[in-house]
Amino acid sequence: MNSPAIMQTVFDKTRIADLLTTAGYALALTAVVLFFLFPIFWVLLMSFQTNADILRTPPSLFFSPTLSNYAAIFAGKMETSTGTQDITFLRNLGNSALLSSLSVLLALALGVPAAYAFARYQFRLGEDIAFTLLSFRFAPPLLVLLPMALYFGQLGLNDSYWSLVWVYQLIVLPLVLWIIRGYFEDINPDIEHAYRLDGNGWGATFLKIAIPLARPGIAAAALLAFIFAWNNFIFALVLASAAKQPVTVGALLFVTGSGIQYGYIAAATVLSVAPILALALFLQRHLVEGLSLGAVKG
Amino acid sequence: MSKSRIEDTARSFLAGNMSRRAFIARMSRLGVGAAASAGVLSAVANRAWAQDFNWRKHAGKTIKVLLPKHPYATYLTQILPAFTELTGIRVEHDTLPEGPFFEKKTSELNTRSATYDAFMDGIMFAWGELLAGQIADLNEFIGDPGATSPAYNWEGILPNMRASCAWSGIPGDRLGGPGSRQMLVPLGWEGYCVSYNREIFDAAGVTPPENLPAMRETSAKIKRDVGGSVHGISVRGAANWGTIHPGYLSGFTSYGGQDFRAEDGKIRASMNSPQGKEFTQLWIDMVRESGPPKWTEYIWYEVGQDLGAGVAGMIFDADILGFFQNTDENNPAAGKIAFAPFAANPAANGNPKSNLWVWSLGMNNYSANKEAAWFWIQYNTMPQQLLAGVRDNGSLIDPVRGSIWNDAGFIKRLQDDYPGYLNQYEKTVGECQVYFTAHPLFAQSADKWSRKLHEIYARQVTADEGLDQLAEEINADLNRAGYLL
Amino acid sequence: MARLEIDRLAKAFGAATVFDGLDLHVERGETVAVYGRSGCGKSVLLSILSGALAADGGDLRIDGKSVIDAPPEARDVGMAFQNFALYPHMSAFDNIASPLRGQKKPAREIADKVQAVAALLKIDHVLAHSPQALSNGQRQRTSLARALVAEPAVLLLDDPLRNVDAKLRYEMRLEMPNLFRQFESAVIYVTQDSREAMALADRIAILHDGKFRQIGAPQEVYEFPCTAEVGQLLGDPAINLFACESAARDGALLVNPAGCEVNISGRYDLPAAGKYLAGVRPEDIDLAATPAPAPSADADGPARGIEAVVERITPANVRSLLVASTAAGETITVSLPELAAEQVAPKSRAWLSFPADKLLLFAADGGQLIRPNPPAGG
Amino acid sequence: MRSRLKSRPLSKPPLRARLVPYLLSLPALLVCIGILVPFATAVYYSTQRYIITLPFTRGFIGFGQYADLFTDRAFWHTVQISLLYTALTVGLELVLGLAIALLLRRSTLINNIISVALMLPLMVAPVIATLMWKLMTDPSYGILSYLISLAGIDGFRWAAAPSTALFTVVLVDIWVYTPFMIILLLAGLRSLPTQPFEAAQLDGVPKTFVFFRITLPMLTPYIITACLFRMLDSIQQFDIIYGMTKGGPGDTLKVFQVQAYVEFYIANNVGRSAAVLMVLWVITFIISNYFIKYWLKLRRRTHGISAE
Repeated sequence: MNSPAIMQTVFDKTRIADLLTTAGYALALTAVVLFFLFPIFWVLLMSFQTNADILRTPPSLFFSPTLSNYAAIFAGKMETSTGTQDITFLRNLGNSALLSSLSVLLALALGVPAAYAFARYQFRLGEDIAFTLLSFRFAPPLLVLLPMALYFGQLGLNDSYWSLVWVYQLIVLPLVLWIIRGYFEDINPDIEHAYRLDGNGWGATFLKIAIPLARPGIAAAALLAFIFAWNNFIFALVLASAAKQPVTVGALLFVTGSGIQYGYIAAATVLSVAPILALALFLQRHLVEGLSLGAVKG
Repeated sequence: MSKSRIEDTARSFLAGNMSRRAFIARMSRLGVGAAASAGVLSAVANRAWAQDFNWRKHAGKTIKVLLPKHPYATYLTQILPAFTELTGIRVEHDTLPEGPFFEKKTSELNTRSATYDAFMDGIMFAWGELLAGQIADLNEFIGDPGATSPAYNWEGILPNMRASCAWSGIPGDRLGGPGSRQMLVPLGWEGYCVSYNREIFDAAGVTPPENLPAMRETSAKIKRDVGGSVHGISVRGAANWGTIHPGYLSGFTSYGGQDFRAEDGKIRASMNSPQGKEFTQLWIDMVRESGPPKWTEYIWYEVGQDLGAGVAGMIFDADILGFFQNTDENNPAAGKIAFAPFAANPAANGNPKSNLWVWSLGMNNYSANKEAAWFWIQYNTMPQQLLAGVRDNGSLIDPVRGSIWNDAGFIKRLQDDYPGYLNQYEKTVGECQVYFTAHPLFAQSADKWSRKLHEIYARQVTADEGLDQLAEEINADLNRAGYLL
Repeated sequence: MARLEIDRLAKAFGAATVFDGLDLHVERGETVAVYGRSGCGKSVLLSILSGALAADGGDLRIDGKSVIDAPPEARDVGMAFQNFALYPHMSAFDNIASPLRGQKKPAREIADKVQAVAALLKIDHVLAHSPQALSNGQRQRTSLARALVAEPAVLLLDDPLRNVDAKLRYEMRLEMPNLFRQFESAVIYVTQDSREAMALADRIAILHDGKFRQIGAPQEVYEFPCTAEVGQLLGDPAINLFACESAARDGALLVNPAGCEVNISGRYDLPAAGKYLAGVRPEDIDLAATPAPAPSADADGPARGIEAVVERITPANVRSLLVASTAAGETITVSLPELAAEQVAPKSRAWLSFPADKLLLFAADGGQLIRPNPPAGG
Repeated sequence: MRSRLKSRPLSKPPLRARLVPYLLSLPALLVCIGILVPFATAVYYSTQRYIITLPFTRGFIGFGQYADLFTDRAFWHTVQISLLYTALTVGLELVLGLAIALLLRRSTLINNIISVALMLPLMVAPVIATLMWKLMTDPSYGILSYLISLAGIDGFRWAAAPSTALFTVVLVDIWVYTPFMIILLLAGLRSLPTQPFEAAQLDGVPKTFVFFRITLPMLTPYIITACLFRMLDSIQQFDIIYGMTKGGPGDTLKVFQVQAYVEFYIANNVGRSAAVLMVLWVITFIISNYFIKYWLKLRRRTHGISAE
């Protein structure tokens, strides 16, 4: 049993010192949890408050919760000083879901075969592709986005989901490629070879052996990629037409457009992070891996 | 028999040959009540246009337009069904909050995208768009009988509005001067006045200020005497062009400031004149003392909401802003807002100089449906439509046609519900014009100007130093573009 | 025409040559053990035979047809991997059935054949289990069953007993030859355990330094390694090698490995005063607690022993290993039955003698075996 | 031997078989080309005078754009604020992240629950997180403004004042990204072999010594990887700053990408925008080369591949 460094006391190991250490430890953890979770908690509370409750000074934890903010968003109508406004936020949510799903599907279609090729065959072009994608994952996105915006405009592609989905590959594909490549590399090559000796070509081997064995990795990579696509802002800001904006851009515009309608903003915020937080909790074991592009496992 | 006489009367009224009063009188003689005559009017209106002009030329086409979140855009979207019914042209629209709207419009045009066929626009932006070849010269449509209905009456639009929307493309040239191209068609305009909350003014015991030093004192007094969450004055302050063009530039001009000096198609920044510096320092001091705490994020939405929510004693911004805040019954300040003309410079004689903003309609030069887009622009600015816009739904104010300012119903509504509005309008309209010097780097220089105001506001520089730096930076930009005088 | 013909096969990784010019023919139903130290290229050879690696030169023929360019699935090769390489997402049944499915056999036939081979290997009761649920031995058998079930022309076994426990290894060593006899495959059995190689193979091929150094029946290779090196390779513990000189005395031909005089008259016809390497297998050395009787001139008399100190005794299976050193500093390994070893105390003195009929002589330079005369009266 | 084997093609000669890897990676290659073309375009634009609203002035000016940037006070402000932002965020996040990871090091139920909960901010889109903080720091109604006024600080204007704007966005960055440090370092800490620590504890080695001489050195690969990763993100930060102030107040927070965005969309100056981004690209390229080196090392360790 090795106790953590924080628990080891350099003082005399008296009871009091131990108690103090434990108390300090608990206090520190409480502060950490408070700092990181309070904003989420507070915005969640706000989303159930009327504007009058929100604007009350001093702020209070006690109020009669209302679903009116959510109701307004789902009804698509919001009351403001310049009259009833349409809220397109639901469409933003739909766009996010659609864009993220399509991006992930495309990334899997493009990335899984490539990841397999890079894992199983060592060839120059493969490493070049893998590292180019990786290095552009860290390049300034606007560098690629702005010329792309010009091209898309000229080609008439600037109002399509597919052009956005294509650009999303910039973040989604390296993730998918490198995580799944790791899973393929972890498969004992003898297993695949055995299957080929059984009379199966590389195609069948890829489909029947490599993919099923890498399935947990593929699933984790896909869901992580979904999260990253959903959370992306700058790509859609530059390239998405109004009708195709995801929640990240939509929420920002919503804030600008709805002024002091804090309740609506809070509800919109909650709606745009809730699916992702749920997914993240579900995926927690794989998060470290996803965030480090497959370099560290949790 | 009687039916055709009713329609004749309506047609005659629509053609502008008859006053509204005479029209209503004639209609009641024909046994048609006021409510029913409105229906007759709109039916006849559509039919009249359909008879005089082939509105169905582009039936079946679909155009797409880009609009900001603004009451004038509400006006446009409300009449879309009637437009489609008349012309058979389907119209899709994207409506964005104002900041994103301008960014979107720029990015669409910059990428030569044909996604939007037409859009709402502002004059100062059209300068760059015209030079870049992004917007069409509308003169070719206005002068084409095949494209423009005889009922359109282009000349009926206020001359300074028409002129403001036209430019030769040479930096420093007068708007509407020789060689002008018609960049846009004006839709509704706004001038800048003081809109104030009478209740707060009464509580603080103040009256509408006459000039900037008085405004500063009044504002400070409100903050001091009323207190709480109430501050004295709200004006725009976000880091973009929108901060410069309303109250700030109006006052700046009133003080004798001039943004650029122009000569032979070249310009040089001149906002760092002594007058400009004096005004700027006073203005920023006022905002810092008794303006909104989040001034650096303020665009007109916040300014309007402060007035409507009763947390700002006054605003110095678009006349129509106070108008709409006064109308919305949900606002704490609804019905308490009054209007006053404002000349910033105590030494100024005569009428206030107000900068002019005209919400206008422009056509994408890359559009594949130009004439259909022109039909939409034209329809929206028909005399009949503009009249209906001010009368019926009330989301269109400050219309651009002189005839409408003679409409008794409109005038009465203004007099009854918007104290001081007509007075400020009459005082302001005389010297209401675009006080920016026309040049294609407008957005960039106004953006820098606003950010420089932030620095002055944060006391990083004084107005004196700041405006000198600003002029230097803008001159560097002009030099790069080859426009520096 | 042999089932499997390896013809001048060559492979190098960059500048490092793995082997160059391997030749081996394996007949129908024959088991050849490829034996060599780890790193000698056994695995590379298997990879080339199974199509996982491309050769640099030479040819491979299976039933007369060249398969050197054929992909793995077109070679009719079955393989049992050292790490079993079972498909973790399939049941034992599906694992075994896989080669038959690869040949698109009807389901009925598949079921029958899998049952049959599973029964033969005594794993028919665990066919429904997944590999994770199998014991190590069952996995090994499943892997073997998968390699055998389709009766491939060539069966490759990559040290299949390496990763199983001693008891199972012993069992399988007995079972496998029977098993292979029931199929008609040409079997290549790769191992680095000399006893396994000798127990299982019809022939042993010694792979060393990129060549097959010797190919022959196990006993033949063991008794008459073609070089001292091969003699050292095959056999555990390794053969004792000593430099020696021949001398003629009293009409007898003597050599003196490790100072121990051995009369080799009759077995060898060699000139006197020649320099040789003498080899004697540890199990062939006689050990006595007392000195041997004085040498007689009788050529058939026992060799004279040499005194040595027993340094240490290590039990190894049913035999024990003794390491002894002579006064001259020679170290000698002796293998004794356990019972005999128990009589010897560490650090005690012992007298060692080398029986002449087991002594091997190799040329001093090059280490080529000098073949003894066939035993008289054979 | 094993890894060498693995790296060889399954079979060589038939051309068809040798084409397999190329065939499989063709789609990914297309994506690469789809990235490289706009990248090359950006490089090209950066050598041009290219203002969209002034098409007639467009032309090649070589390094003129860069020369212009490097003599521009505003650009150096951009460089300075970007570097400052990066140093502050990465530095503070490292210290906090390491401290919290140490707190959570022991794998107890409560620690595990907390470490999962701490991931949540990282999963919130940074721009949405910024909106949440905007709500909380609203000078009139924000809870934080209220709390800070209780502490006796009046008129604290958060992102609205140049003096506190950097503090505010750094705070949001810390909220969002410290969990990244925490979970990476925690994974690192928990993967360390236990023997050295047990031995040190038995020998009664002081814990500061253990931390600086055992824990820290063993954790170094994780720390370096995590820091380089964060530096790459931080120096390009856009979402948080754009979401909070659009680079304001004034030019206070005009970091690289915000500056490039403004040049492109406000000034319509494609050439200058591209040049600003190219400078940023050079910086990130250098960092990412180091990053990839360390990242590969960790990756090999994780996947049990010996460094070849």
